[in-house]
Amino acid sequence: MSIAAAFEVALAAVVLGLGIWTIAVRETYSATVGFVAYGLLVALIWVRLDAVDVALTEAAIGGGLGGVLLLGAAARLRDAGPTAAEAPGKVVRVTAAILSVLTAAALAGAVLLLPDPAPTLAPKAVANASATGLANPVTNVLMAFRAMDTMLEKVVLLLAIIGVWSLAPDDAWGGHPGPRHQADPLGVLVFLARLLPPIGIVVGIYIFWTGANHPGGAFQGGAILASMWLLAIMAGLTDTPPVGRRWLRFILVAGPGLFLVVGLGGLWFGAAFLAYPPAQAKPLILGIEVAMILTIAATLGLLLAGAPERSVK
Amino acid sequence: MTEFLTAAVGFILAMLALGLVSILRGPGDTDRMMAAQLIGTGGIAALLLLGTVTGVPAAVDVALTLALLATFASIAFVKKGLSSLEADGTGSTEDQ
Amino acid sequence: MSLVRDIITIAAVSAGAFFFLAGTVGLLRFPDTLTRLHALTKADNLGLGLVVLGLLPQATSLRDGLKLISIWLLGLLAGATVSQLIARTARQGEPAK
Amino acid sequence: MSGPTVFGLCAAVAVGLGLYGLITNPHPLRKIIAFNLLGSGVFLLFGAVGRRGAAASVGNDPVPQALVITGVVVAFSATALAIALLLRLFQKTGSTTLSSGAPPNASSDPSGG
Repeated sequence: MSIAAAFEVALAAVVLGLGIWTIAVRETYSATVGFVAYGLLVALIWVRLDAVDVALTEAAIGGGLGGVLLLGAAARLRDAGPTAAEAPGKVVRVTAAILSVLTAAALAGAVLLLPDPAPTLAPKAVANASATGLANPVTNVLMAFRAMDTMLEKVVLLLAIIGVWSLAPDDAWGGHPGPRHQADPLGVLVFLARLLPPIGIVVGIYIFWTGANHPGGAFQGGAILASMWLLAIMAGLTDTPPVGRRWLRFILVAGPGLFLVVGLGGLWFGAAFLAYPPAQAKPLILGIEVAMILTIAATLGLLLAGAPERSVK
Repeated sequence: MTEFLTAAVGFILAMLALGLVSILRGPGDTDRMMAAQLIGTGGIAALLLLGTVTGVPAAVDVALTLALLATFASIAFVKKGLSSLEADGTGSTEDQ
Repeated sequence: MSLVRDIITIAAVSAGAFFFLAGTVGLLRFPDTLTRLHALTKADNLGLGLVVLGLLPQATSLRDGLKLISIWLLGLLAGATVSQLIARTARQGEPAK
Repeated sequence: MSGPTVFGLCAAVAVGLGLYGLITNPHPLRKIIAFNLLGSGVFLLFGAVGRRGAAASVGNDPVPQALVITGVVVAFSATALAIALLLRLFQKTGSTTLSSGAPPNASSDPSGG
């Protein structure tokens, strides 16, 4: 076994070890911490698989923001007590184990029996890159060749935030999500929350901008911006905005709205829904992405903040 | 050179795994709060070396993202840990 | 020239790996949270800095080099502040002396 | 054994682990975590398949990559909604149990089995 192969096996073993910890450990808080570590480390596998765009997304959304979301819920549900009454019996456990092993074995068999040579769409994606003027094939697929998926994904984000907000109690309807955080204004946390966001905003915009030609893009940049916003909120430097605000709702629909308008424009003037005119393809895509990074940052931040809890005073 | 760097990243990964075992075992939640911090140093070092080994220059951007998000996760660990401590009746000087 | 660069890389990355080893031994062997925190944030950050130093000669452009250095600075900032916050939480968790 | 195969097998095990946790763990939050683990395994399978499709100086087939990025964002949205529902349930009833038969706060009574 070569040294590279040994390393790959070791990396897979570490990640799987964290996965086992996440499932097997008794305490929910420990499981959540394990899952955050898992999500951040999976980014290493994605880099090894040469899928840097996905590595960025997994590190930002899968590990960072997703983990913090689960962590917040774990901290709040701490005093919920054990739910031993619902624990399944031995028969269910054994059946579940058999089912899981069979599923994993079937997938493993499929991985081992994949056709050779592997089918690929990479040459086509590269050959048609001139249609948009962007050099990153993943951005091309996301924003041009499969733009419909990306637009609907934005709609899913929007539906999720509507769903979360609709869970607000009557007296907090349209109010501020989450608790109001307070911290010592001269403390370490506030110091970090003042120092880090400017750096984070620059990095977020850089990741977004470089996405045209190198790995990166609006999701990854938006996730970084959202985490910086939440950092300022956690340090008590700012409050979550009341969800009834008009400007907030405008930002939330700006991304998918502009995407839809451009798509309908393609139907009206061009060949099909979401067909960009070749001369304006790059400016149009950039325009949509600028609107999208704002929408994504606001939506991800508000999804983490949760349902409104405090009414507007 | 590639062999050396692969061995180095394997070694750092092993150290990271041992550190994670030690941290996740606890005994307390304050130990577990260090997990994101550990990945913010060891994981990033492994990622940077891996990017050089695999020939993926953009791995530096992933490391930059990971550095920011690991810091954010660390802060969230501390804040959520604090809120659960407050629920136990012990307040915090940082939050007063 | 490339030989000199490779020697710098090998020396610095080896030194970095040694400090990661030291940090992990500290995590495994130290008795309480505060000392383990010390091992984690000091030794590992020095290890990261040495790895960054070792990779600088291999960087393909000035921009990549600057990004590498800024990653280390971010790591230092995070280590310095987060260790303070965790230590404070640890002090509240233990009984008063 | 090449890299994509190793990580493909790793992904298969992650799916199995997630499925087991999803079925057997009684705590709803743990079910959500297990579901995310399962999803992450599925994404890794896409990554392994895409890596085998590396061609034309692209290291990983961009179409599965784009699908995975969309999938990660959708999984995050679903997780956020599930957690909001769970927190509201806890706020309303004081327990996280989903079975309507069990009375709230009767957690120490292992009557179900």
